[in-house]
Amino acid sequence: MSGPQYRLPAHVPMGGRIDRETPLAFTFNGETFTGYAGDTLASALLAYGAFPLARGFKYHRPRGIWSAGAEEPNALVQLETGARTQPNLRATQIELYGGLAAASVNAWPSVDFDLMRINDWLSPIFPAGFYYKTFMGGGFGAGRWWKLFEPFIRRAAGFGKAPSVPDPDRYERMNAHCDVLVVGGGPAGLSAALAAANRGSRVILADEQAEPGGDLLAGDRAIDDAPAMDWVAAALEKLGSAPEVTVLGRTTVAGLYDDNFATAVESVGDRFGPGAPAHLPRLRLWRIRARQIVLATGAHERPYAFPNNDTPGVMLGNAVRHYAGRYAVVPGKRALLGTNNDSAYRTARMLADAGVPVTLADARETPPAALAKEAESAGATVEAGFAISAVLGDRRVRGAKISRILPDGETSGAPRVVEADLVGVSGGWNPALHLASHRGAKPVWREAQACFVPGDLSALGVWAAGAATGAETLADCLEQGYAAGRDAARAAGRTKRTRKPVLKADDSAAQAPIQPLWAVTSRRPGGRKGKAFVDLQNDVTVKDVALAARENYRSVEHLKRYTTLGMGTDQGKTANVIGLALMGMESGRAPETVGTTTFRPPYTPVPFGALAGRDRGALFDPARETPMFDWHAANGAVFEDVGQWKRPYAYRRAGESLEDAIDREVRAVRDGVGAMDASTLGKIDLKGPDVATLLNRVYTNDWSKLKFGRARYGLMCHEDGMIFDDGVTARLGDGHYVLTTTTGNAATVLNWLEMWLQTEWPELQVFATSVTEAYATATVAGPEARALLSRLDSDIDWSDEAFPHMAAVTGTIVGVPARVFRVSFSGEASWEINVPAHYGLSLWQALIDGGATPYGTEAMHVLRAEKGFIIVGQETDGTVTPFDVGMGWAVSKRKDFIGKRSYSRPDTARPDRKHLVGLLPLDRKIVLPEGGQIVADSEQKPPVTMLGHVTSSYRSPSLNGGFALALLKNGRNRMGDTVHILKLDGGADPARVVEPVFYDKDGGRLRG
Amino acid sequence: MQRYSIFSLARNALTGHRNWPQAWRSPAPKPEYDVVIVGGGGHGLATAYYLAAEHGISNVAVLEKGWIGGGNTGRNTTIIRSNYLWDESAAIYEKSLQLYEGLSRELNFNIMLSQRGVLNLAHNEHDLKEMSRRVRAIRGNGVDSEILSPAEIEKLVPAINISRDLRYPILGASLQRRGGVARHDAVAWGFARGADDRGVDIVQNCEVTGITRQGGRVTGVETTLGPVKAGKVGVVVAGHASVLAEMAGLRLPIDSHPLQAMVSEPIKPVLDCVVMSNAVHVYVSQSDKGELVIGAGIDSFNSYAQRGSWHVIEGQMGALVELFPIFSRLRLMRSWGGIVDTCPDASPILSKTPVDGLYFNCGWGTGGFKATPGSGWAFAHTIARDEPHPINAAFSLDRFTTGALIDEHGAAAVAH
Amino acid sequence: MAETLALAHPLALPPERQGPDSDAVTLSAMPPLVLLDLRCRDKAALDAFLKKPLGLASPPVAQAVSNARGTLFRLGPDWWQLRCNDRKTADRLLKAGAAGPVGVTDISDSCLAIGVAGPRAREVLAKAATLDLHPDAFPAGTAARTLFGRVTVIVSRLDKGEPPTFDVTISRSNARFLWRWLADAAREYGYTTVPYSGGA
Amino acid sequence: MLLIHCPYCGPRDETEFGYGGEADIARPLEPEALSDAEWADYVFMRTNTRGRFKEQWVHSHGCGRWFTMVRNTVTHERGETGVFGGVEPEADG
Repeated sequence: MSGPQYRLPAHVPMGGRIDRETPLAFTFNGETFTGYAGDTLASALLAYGAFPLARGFKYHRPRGIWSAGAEEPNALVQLETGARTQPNLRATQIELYGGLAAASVNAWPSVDFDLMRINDWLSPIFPAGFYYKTFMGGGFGAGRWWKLFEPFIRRAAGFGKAPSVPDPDRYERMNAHCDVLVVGGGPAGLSAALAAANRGSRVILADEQAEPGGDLLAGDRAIDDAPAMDWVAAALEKLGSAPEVTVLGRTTVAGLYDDNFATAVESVGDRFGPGAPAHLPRLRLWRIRARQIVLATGAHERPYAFPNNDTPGVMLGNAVRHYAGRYAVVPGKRALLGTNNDSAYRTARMLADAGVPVTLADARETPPAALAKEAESAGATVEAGFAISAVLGDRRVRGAKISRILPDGETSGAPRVVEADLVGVSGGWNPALHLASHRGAKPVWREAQACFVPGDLSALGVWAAGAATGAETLADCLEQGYAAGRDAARAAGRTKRTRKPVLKADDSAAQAPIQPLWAVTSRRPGGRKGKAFVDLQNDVTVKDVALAARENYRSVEHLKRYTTLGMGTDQGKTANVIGLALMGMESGRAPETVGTTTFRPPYTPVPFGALAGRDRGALFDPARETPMFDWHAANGAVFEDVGQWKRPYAYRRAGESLEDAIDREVRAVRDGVGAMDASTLGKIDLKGPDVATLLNRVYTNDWSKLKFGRARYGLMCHEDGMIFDDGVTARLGDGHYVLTTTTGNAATVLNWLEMWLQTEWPELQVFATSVTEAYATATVAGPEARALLSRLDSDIDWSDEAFPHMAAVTGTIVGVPARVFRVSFSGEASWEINVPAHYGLSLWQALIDGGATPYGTEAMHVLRAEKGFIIVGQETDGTVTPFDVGMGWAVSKRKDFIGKRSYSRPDTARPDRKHLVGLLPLDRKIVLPEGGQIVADSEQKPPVTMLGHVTSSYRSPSLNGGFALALLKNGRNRMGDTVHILKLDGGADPARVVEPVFYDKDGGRLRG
Repeated sequence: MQRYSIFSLARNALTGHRNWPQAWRSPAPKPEYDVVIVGGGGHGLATAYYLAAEHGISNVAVLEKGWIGGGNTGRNTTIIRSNYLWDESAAIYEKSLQLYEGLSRELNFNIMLSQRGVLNLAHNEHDLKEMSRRVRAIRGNGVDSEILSPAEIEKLVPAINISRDLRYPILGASLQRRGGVARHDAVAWGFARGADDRGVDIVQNCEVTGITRQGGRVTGVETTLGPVKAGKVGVVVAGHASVLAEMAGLRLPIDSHPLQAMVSEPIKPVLDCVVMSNAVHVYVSQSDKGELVIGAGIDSFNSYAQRGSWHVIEGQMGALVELFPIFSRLRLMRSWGGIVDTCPDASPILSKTPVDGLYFNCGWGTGGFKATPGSGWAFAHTIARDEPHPINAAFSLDRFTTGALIDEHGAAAVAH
Repeated sequence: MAETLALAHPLALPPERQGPDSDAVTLSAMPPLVLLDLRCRDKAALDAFLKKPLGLASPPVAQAVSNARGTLFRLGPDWWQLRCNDRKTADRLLKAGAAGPVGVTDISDSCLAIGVAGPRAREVLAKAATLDLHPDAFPAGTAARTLFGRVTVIVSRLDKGEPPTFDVTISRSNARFLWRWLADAAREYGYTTVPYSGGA
Repeated sequence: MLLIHCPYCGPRDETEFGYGGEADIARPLEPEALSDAEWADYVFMRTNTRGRFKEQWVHSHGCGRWFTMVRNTVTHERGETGVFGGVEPEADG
């Protein structure tokens, strides 16, 4: 690459936003280039000429830089390598930093020589949607061809590459509130922010560029007879000194949501590249709740289409102006501009001033005389009634043709060749109404300007100003911005009156209306050669739109989906309106009747990392720790996740397998004494005179007669009659109960009780307070439990007489108050000791020191299964009633309760529902698979008749072999039958159906 | 109908593709049809197609208030699978998957079925137990499903974080290899073209505003294009089922919720199967275009607005990046919302109603796309014969009275 | 065996100083709380109940009032929490509560409090809080139960100091998570942590 | 993301609230007197209104109270809120 020959020399008074004192070296596709601070990657590359730096998505034709901003369809690059690599970035939005390394995407072997270009030559058989019409099957059977071709299509698709290692960067999230959020820091946005700030509003101004100014950054505008950028600087200074104003630079408002919630992405460390200071986040996601929003988002210039309009060197006209004015780059020696509206005259003037010969083809027969004269006196040639009809060259513009243009887009007469290596095209302006669309504004077609403008949203507190509403003059932008800022502040309750500043803009008096022009390409048979692109990123041509119309994909959504128009990473910012208009022409409709597409968030793509924020790794979700957690962690606990809780699954000793550990823990409880951390069980203190009434309504059994100091087990159901929780409730005093829930349902049950108490039974005097976290709970179980407890310094009498099974006692243990419940989930004599949570760790240590073996959840599961006790969520799945699990004894017939009525429905009353049973494998050495499906006939071929499934299955050291619980259709009437449990790899294990209580059937041990 | 093939493409290339016929006509509605299908989504178009193709009933109109395929058909994440727990579900979803497997050929329209496998992750002991039960039940029903170890998962999906240090580590997964994705628009268009070819009138921009009845029997519909008489009316309008039910004086056990989905920018292939996680709440696949297609759960509240809330997106993207740390620097390109009709038991309603000649097909919740052909096939049968086919008999409206629910919630907090 | 069980505080962790300006944010673990949960349908009854033992009247919802005996947080129309400065007041109220129209429950060990101070304290909390923490919207005396990202907290500003000092109450099982979360959020500014080091 | 006006706490982010679906579905006083269809109507059937819809929410991460709110399910525009059990917000609350 020869030097930056397209950078204007320093003496040309342009390029005000670059710092020529700070050169920055960078690489592109491995070659070294030099730009300046203030450059974008695009401007720095264009200084070397408009060479191909990308390839088209489908045809792999060479592509250059097309725009100077967020609307860029072509210049996607892979930025950096390794862990910080980033695919698909727009070169037009990358701020240059020293050492930057970027590369082309989607070209193989290189962007200069891309083998996939073959698609371009084969393109006659690849019209839009060709893939719907082939690979259907044919001789190879259903879908075989597609199976063959799909991998090729996948490899060919996609642009850049994902990193192959995790992201080392940090992403922050910040919540913010304001009276007025102003989106866009151009003349309208700055004006709006000033107006709102003057009224004392809390203002956030978000601007996506490296510096605010918007269109004024081009440097060719004046306000009050001084450079407009002076006004920008003064405005920023004023805003900077207002205490309640936050100016967020390099911040793109990505989406608007209900109640004026806005999301915005701020580039913090990102713009420094990999060398960013370590403490800075790469990006910060702002979550802004604004009372009022001013949209000063500007407008995107659109082109019109013509053959080979994708050749590098063809650009949007206003982009040419910005590269010259802002960065002192004109990527050509001779320029052709095509336009149908006034705005290109500024570009012409800029190029002429830079000493670049320029021809301006204005499709209008009579351009505004003053503008034309001005341009011509600066040295430009104006060709009225002409439009660009072709571009010559392949990898680079080598010339162009212009033709006399008729109102329907057809040309007349022979084209004229224009010598040019830079082509700028101006087809009109599309107000950036994306954010208004997010809030539900229907775009309104404005015929006079041939564009969609946002519908009114002021009732929702959203105001639009400036070019975003179609304003064409700087004076209008300033005026509208101020009015919107003032109205928004007033609507936000800032009623202080202020004086409106009087500003003089440099707008020319001469203005002529746009003459709509969408494509210069004959629709007549045998028409113009060469592809004329509508959507440059997805390679959708004018012909593709015609094909969609012909095949009746005429709704705008069908058009988009069939041709992929507007579905690229630019989301059709320059393409959508042209596509719509062309579809209208094809189907004889005005653009507004074809429809508009709803723009969806985000406005520009947002990195996933910024959305995830710091909710990663250890901070992804809280890991809730019980008071005894540190002991478990230090003593070999293998944890399992139960909801957010970390619970010890088992405690593994050195040299022990997990299974051995579980066996040892089970034996310890059966033969000695074990201790389990049960702190995660939900505990709800219920107080008030009506607690028993509440319990009667929410539990299936009767609570009227529960005495002081006694506890009872209950099943809780939904109105459909299905079990959703169970637990023990103890009565501690007059109108004072404590209810326990399963670990997973602690919050759900409390909410359930509150919902009924508040919304349905407000007459009940019951206060429910969660005390789950107030107490640490240790279960002490086993034949030696009493002995251990009796050795503790306590005022509690542990004897069976004083403290029988299902009793509840309060007292003191080693100097701290305790609530102790004698309940058993293991089948052994067992006490649940609750002490204030801060003392749980110390209590636990005392129990261990006293000889208890710690046991985890899995040993607990084995112990309870031997007793046939259910676990909600394991023996039940939302389809199981108390009768199904053989707990009809816990269902009162004398009272109503939630769910009761459902038991008399025909299906729920069936006697042959699935019942909880026990299973003993005939071969006691095996453990039946949990989840195993039960069949009567093990020889049946699928689909087989499944009778139920194994809900719990373990090896029991107490029973010397495998045993299981199961839900089995009509199970209670199958006792003694042999059934078969299917194995995953074929075959089945036979098992005998037995009662679901395997151990200590009369319960003597737990009462002992 | 002009058949589509590589040869017809080549032939049309010679004439610059100027001679392709319309894929379907846009007729004005006739005054009367044998059957009117309300709703031109995939399910409605499939119903019309199978009415004509399987039951010889072609005097049928599909009335669509917007553009065909514009509701949930065009908004879903295109996942296809049949790995359901209960026998009734397995039967209808497996029927659907089998129809999908021959659909491109049957419709002469490439719906781009890509059976790249659907992986459901397990993150805790409870997940593992549920997975074991589910896989065994699925296999019992003759549907393919297998259990993968973490090492096997990593081999299949190298981009996934299999580390035990994850907050919710991946402990295992079930895989249905025949599951995958298809091109959602193509399913609607293929059925539309096929139905149109068999004489079905597809009427777009025609909103049904009333259901006319006489003596307990349906007689037709009122529309924005005037009244249309019909012997039978089948309603297949996804999120709007309750609105149509009200027109016929019915109440449904349905709530409509927003469901959001999103895509990344297109990147080179990095994920070769569909990955779903209920526990951390996200699912993702990569489309043929290279976009990562991402979804999660519904928004909590009832809504007919096709938009959801932001925090749902943050939640699922957090989950995605947790599972796939290398995706962190990829970018969200577009997000959108649909309206899903959820049933209390997370199973659909495909049923006759108390009104003679009026049929409802709704309640597919977040997972209707995968059922499209099967649903249309069974619904066509139900309408044509005025009785359900055995594969949809259990999905009747009266199950909510008898209690014979088909509760697929158990292990599917996220059902797709 | 010891005479009484020993107290363990989850935030007895190693102290840290990090980042560009370690004075920008200070996180402090407060000593164990004496905390009562108070429920009552009738504010007047609650005021009458508290008048003698506490000498405080209920503030509006989402505010707190303090005196030498404690701080009364109004969490909802029928819900208060009282952070007592001594055990005696709590015991007296617990005893009185057994009879009256006020449900009194001792939930002392269920929560811990973390102080967040320093010039960047508000920004750190704004990363978690969707509430507006601007002094106009969150003046001294504000005490709101709210969601901090994934955990429920009570965030309050009990004194008029500038820059504001915040007090965050968090459930015990989530305390370390929130502690680490806040420290991580403060990393870009710099922070100092003052963990619990014994005493009440 | 909705900004929901809790009758007791004022505007709070949607994430602080739990959703309770359609309001005014009263539990039958005598379930046993209902037919299966009437019981099913109470347990399962919902109006699922398109338009102005009265629903119930709970400020679960705030004051803990349930309340009703009218909301347009198409535009999400909010109407009046209501309280349960006569627990009225205080003028200064």
